Amino acid sequence: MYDFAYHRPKSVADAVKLLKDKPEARAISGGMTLIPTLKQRLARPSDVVDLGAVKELSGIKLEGTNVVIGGMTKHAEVATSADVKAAIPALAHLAGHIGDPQVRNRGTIGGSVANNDPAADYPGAVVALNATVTTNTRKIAADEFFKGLFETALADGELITSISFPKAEKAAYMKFPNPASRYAMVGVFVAKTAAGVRVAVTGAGPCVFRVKAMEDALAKNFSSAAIKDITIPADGLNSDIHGSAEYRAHLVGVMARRAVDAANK
Amino acid sequence: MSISVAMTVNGKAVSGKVEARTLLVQFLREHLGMTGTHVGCDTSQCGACVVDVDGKSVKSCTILAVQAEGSKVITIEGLAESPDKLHPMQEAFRENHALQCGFCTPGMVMSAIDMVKRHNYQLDEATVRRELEGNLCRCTGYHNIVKAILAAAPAMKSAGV
Amino acid sequence: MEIKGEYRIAASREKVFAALNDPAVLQACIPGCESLEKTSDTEMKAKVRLRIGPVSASFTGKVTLSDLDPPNGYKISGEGQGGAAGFAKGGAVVTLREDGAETLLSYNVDAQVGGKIAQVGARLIDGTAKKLADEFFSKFTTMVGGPPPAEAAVAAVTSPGPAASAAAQRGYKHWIIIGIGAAVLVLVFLANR
Amino acid sequence: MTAATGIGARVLRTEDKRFLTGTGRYVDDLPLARATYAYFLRSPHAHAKIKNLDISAAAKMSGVVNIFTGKDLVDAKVGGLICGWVVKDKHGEPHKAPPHPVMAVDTVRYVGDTVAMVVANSYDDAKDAAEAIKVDYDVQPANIDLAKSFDKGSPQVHPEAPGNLIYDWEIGVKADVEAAFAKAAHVTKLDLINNRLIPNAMEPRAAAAEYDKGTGNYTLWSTSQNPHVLRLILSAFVLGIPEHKLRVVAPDVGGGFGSKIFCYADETMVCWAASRVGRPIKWTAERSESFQTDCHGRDHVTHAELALDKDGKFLALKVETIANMGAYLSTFATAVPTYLYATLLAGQYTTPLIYANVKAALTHTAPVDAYRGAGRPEATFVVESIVSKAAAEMKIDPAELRRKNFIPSTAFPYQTPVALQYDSGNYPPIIDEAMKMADYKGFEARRTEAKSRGKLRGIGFSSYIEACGLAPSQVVGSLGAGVGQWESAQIKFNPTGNVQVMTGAHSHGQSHETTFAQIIHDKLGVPMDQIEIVHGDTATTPFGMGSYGSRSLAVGGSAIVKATEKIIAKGKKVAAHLMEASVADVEFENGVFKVTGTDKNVPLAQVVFAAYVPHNYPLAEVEPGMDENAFYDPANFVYPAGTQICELEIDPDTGTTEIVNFTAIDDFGNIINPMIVEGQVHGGIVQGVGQALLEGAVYDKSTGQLISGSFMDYTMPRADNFPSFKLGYKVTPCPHNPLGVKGCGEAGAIASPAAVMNAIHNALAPVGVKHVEMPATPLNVWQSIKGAQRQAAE
Repeated sequence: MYDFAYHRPKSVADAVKLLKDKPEARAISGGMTLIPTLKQRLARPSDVVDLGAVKELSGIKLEGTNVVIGGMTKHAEVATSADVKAAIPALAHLAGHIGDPQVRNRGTIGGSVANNDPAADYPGAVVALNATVTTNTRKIAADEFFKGLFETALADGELITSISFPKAEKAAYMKFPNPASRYAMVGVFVAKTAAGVRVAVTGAGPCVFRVKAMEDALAKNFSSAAIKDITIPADGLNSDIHGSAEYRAHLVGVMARRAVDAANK
Repeated sequence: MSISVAMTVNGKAVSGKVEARTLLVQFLREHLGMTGTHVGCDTSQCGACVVDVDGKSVKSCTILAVQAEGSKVITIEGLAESPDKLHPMQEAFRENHALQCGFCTPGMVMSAIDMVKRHNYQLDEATVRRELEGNLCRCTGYHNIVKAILAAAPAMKSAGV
Repeated sequence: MEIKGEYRIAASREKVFAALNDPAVLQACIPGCESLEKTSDTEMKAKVRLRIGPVSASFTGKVTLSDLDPPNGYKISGEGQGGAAGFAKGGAVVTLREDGAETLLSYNVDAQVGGKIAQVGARLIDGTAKKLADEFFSKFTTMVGGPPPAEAAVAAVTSPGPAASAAAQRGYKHWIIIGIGAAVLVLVFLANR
Repeated sequence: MTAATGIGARVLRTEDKRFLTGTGRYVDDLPLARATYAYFLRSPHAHAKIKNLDISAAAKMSGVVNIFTGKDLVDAKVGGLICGWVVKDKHGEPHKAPPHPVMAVDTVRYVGDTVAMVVANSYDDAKDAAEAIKVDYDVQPANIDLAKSFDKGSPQVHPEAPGNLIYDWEIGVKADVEAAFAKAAHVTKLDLINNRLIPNAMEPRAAAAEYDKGTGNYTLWSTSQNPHVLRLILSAFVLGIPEHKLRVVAPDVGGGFGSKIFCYADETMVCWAASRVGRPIKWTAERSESFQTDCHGRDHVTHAELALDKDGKFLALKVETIANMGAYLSTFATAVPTYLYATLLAGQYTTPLIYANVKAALTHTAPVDAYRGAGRPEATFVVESIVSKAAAEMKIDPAELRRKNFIPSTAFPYQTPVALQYDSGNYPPIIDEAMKMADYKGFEARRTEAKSRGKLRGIGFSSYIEACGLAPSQVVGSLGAGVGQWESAQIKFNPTGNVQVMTGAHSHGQSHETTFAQIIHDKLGVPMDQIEIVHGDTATTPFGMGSYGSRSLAVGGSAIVKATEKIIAKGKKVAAHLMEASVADVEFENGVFKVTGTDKNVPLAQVVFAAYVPHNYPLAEVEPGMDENAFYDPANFVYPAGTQICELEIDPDTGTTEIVNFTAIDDFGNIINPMIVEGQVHGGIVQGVGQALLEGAVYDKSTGQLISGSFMDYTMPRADNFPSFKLGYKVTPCPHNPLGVKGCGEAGAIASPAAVMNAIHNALAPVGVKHVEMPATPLNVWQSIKGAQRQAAE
């Protein structure tokens, strides 16, 4: 790891100021992606701004029919939160299956969503549940947030302060893990909310995406039978030694059907 | 960048001057000479470095020493009451032959204790196997590790640890 | 990694060829390109700052143009070093064909990535290449041919109709338009600068 | 001895306490005052000429103490690394032996080949400086694809081995085998790949060294499975440091599985540089380096054919294998696909004629050498795969076909057509027990039930044999081994009656400190807590060959028994004197010398005390002291055998395989500590199942980059990949070693790949899949199913 200057601000405002003042600064929340990257010397930030002491970013609360999760909330907290389990059990389930227990004890929802790794789990939930991402400057709708591979609508120095998930009538997340890393090779989040049905796929492409054909079919009939003939073209999907694009396309169908079945249970 | 860092390790206040990039595991091993915590990989997957920070098991190779400022850290060296009185999890590992070369063992034991507590001393085989996702062992085939953790859960409960 | 692709640009062949040889155009189109200097008629040296998610690395290297056959195409090849991150190298045969007032740019890329990025980042290499291609060709097309009519630009040889519908289904039209192959070309570019 | 702690008892491990409390001492844990830290610059290219290597900028960087390159070694006349086993090809010519420089001089030949060593005040300083070293590479085409290594036009790895061929070796008489095939009622043919594996012991390799200017003594701490052999190689062949001036210490070592047998460039450099730097040097591999530079395992391409008569009796077997050596020949590389492989092709069967041809190839990849089982897993995989395939083709139950061809228990010692003479065994009761434990009879019902859930269920057998306990020195010597294969032991009683036992074997997980103590306790009656097993230090232990090839107990344990016999013989003379009896009348039992037929007795501790304080002692006949050495050279290999049955379910929608039942019945001869044996079998099974379902080293075919280069892409077995295993034992004691023991360290890994893959093929046969290569990953299985469906549709 290259050395850097370390900062531990106590407020969002201080953190944002530091990030804006130093163009080569990086924010660290859980550090589950950043620290391994730094260890491999694949990045050389001048400054690291640790959000660990920013108290206002943590916590889970209910606001009307929404679950609002602070950006620095750890995966383990989401997985075990009584409020999340009651309102959106699928979200708790998803959080409980990110990485391993030690990663869940450090990794945060804000960090994961801001990083937008193509194989991350949370983006599936954010898009399928049509969540709203709140930053220090604005609110961003899920569909506007994820822009591409590791790319989001966040501007430089903009921090996720919380994410608001509308309660789902039915929802489930099914993940097919990469056998080695256990990252999502394909993860499908299916949600039926007051606003309609959404099917979001993570892991399969460069960025989370929705499957409109499935959404339309499920809107009419929320059963796995309704989507059994809907296939996803392989073009443009990710391909590596663990899964060809064709295989990933196939798994999207399988995981979507299983997610619908799980949501109906 | 040199920074002062202070924390409690195994009940003892410790402090030192570190570079910002110093990992917690480096602080433990190189600054404090506590070499029980091991490093087995560089991609945060093997779990040989697991320690307890403020009641949560974490990978000490994926947290900066400065991030643990003010924390209470427990390592493998801090578990046994005395050389002759092992923690029930250590005892169960020994009783069930859950270690061979011993390299993954410290992290394995730390993860196992955390697992038992999180599941309120109630575990089944499938849960134990799933919860060991963050710890690799190349010797034991996990069979006896699973047995040991299942045996330790009630022992920890009755020992009140 | 070997990738072929085809791309439609709303400009004449001559104009496209000229743009492909214009360091200013290339520098503007290559994501993160900090400098691109011509060192001879067929050689350039470049510096590119690659930032993909948590990874950030600077590549320096040189690019060589060969088999120049204006306005039919050329071969571009080169290699770039990214320090601890590793290296990238490769070549692309670029062929330009007339199609009315437009130009079909086809490319056949052979790219190689090595070192740390190949060892620990294998899962991301293809995706990264696609992303960079997206950025490169979006800009290149706009600069050389003006903003493309969205659907008309779909022309990756390997992904005709279904790709478009897949893309539409996903609600992510823009990146698929670029086609797979171009990506690596840009990665080579990028790594090389 | 008490049943609770002697031979056969389930004794908890002595070594556990330190490992469980974080007080184990691995190489990286050593506190070395004034230490410097080494970092190795490695080649990022599979094949390149080094046009220029410029260290000038790096040398000026902060904290840098010294930088060494291959040229420094040439100037210092340092020798190359060696391959210690000369294999003669089918014309009697020794194998091609291209040079293996410790650090590259003008050419790099695999990604990870060592280019320069930076020594600095901190590891980070060393790494920073390494980044500033400028290497101008002229990249060359690389030969990565093993199957194409011998093709005309394939890039050449070394000029000394034209055509990339190290040897073209054979065993058996080809014409006789062909004649048998001509008469066969049925011939089963099989093409398979034995996938390349990366050992990944959890402790990465490490080395530290220090040089004492006053005495000229070097001390090298290394993660070695065999410190004496490492010292011998470094002294005699590589560095020229006199053997008595080099001490090699292998302290606690975190797993080896073969990968820590060999003499590597890094530890060689750390040792060599210690005297030049004048301060201690420490180096510990990062996992990324381990992936690239530890010797890999397996990697064969094989075609096999089995000839059977109409009843299913095996008539002949022929096997053609191309074995990957990587870019350089590692320490034992040449022996693995020949003497440790082809000689096992008889398996448990009476196959009368066997011919095997092995061609060893060079490729621009990391060196390949012994990995848990070394050659025997590859042989078992060929034999057990083709037997199951033949059973399926001939519609004979796979257990039945095996039974029909088993060597009968009355036939031992049994001479196979491939050189080995099996000393003992009784195979039918093993498979019977395994089938009972696995409920083979109930399988079809379970398959039907699984089908109703949409799952494809399969069952697979693997009846393995292995030759381990390496080895009779004269046999291996005649086959080209550069060393003897005996083992040593020294039993040193202290005056107070406790005992230190120095063994030449080395434990890196195998539990010698416990099992060897059990032997001492059993033979000499010394309480367990009065026994210390000392290993891993050339300064304190007698010359020994180390631990690999499941040899520690059969050879090292036997040496200990021999030494106990010497102690008892000497003790009897002393006891006779003390009891005023004749030596012939003294017997030794439970730690006490007695005069036969009387109640006169004297405990061993008293005899020991007398030996060190010989005031009342037969000094005229017996030397004082109680310290005996023994060296044991085995009469034959030992031949553990067993049957494993794997039952699994495949989800055809995703290609995912779940092992639902795994049974292993083994014959390891007598068992010293069943708890430890079980642990060895568990670990072995998991490594073998890992090979079958999860693990595979993947090099990019064009660039030679190792793309499965981290735990992100190399699938390590994890706890949730397995069920609990069912184990059992049948015992036929080894007739030629004093403990009657065989070896148990590798058996699990040797047998299990075939058991798993036979189950996979059994499960997939109903959907038309003919062949799946290892590892049977979800992608691989799904593609196989899809391919079969496409073929059926055509």
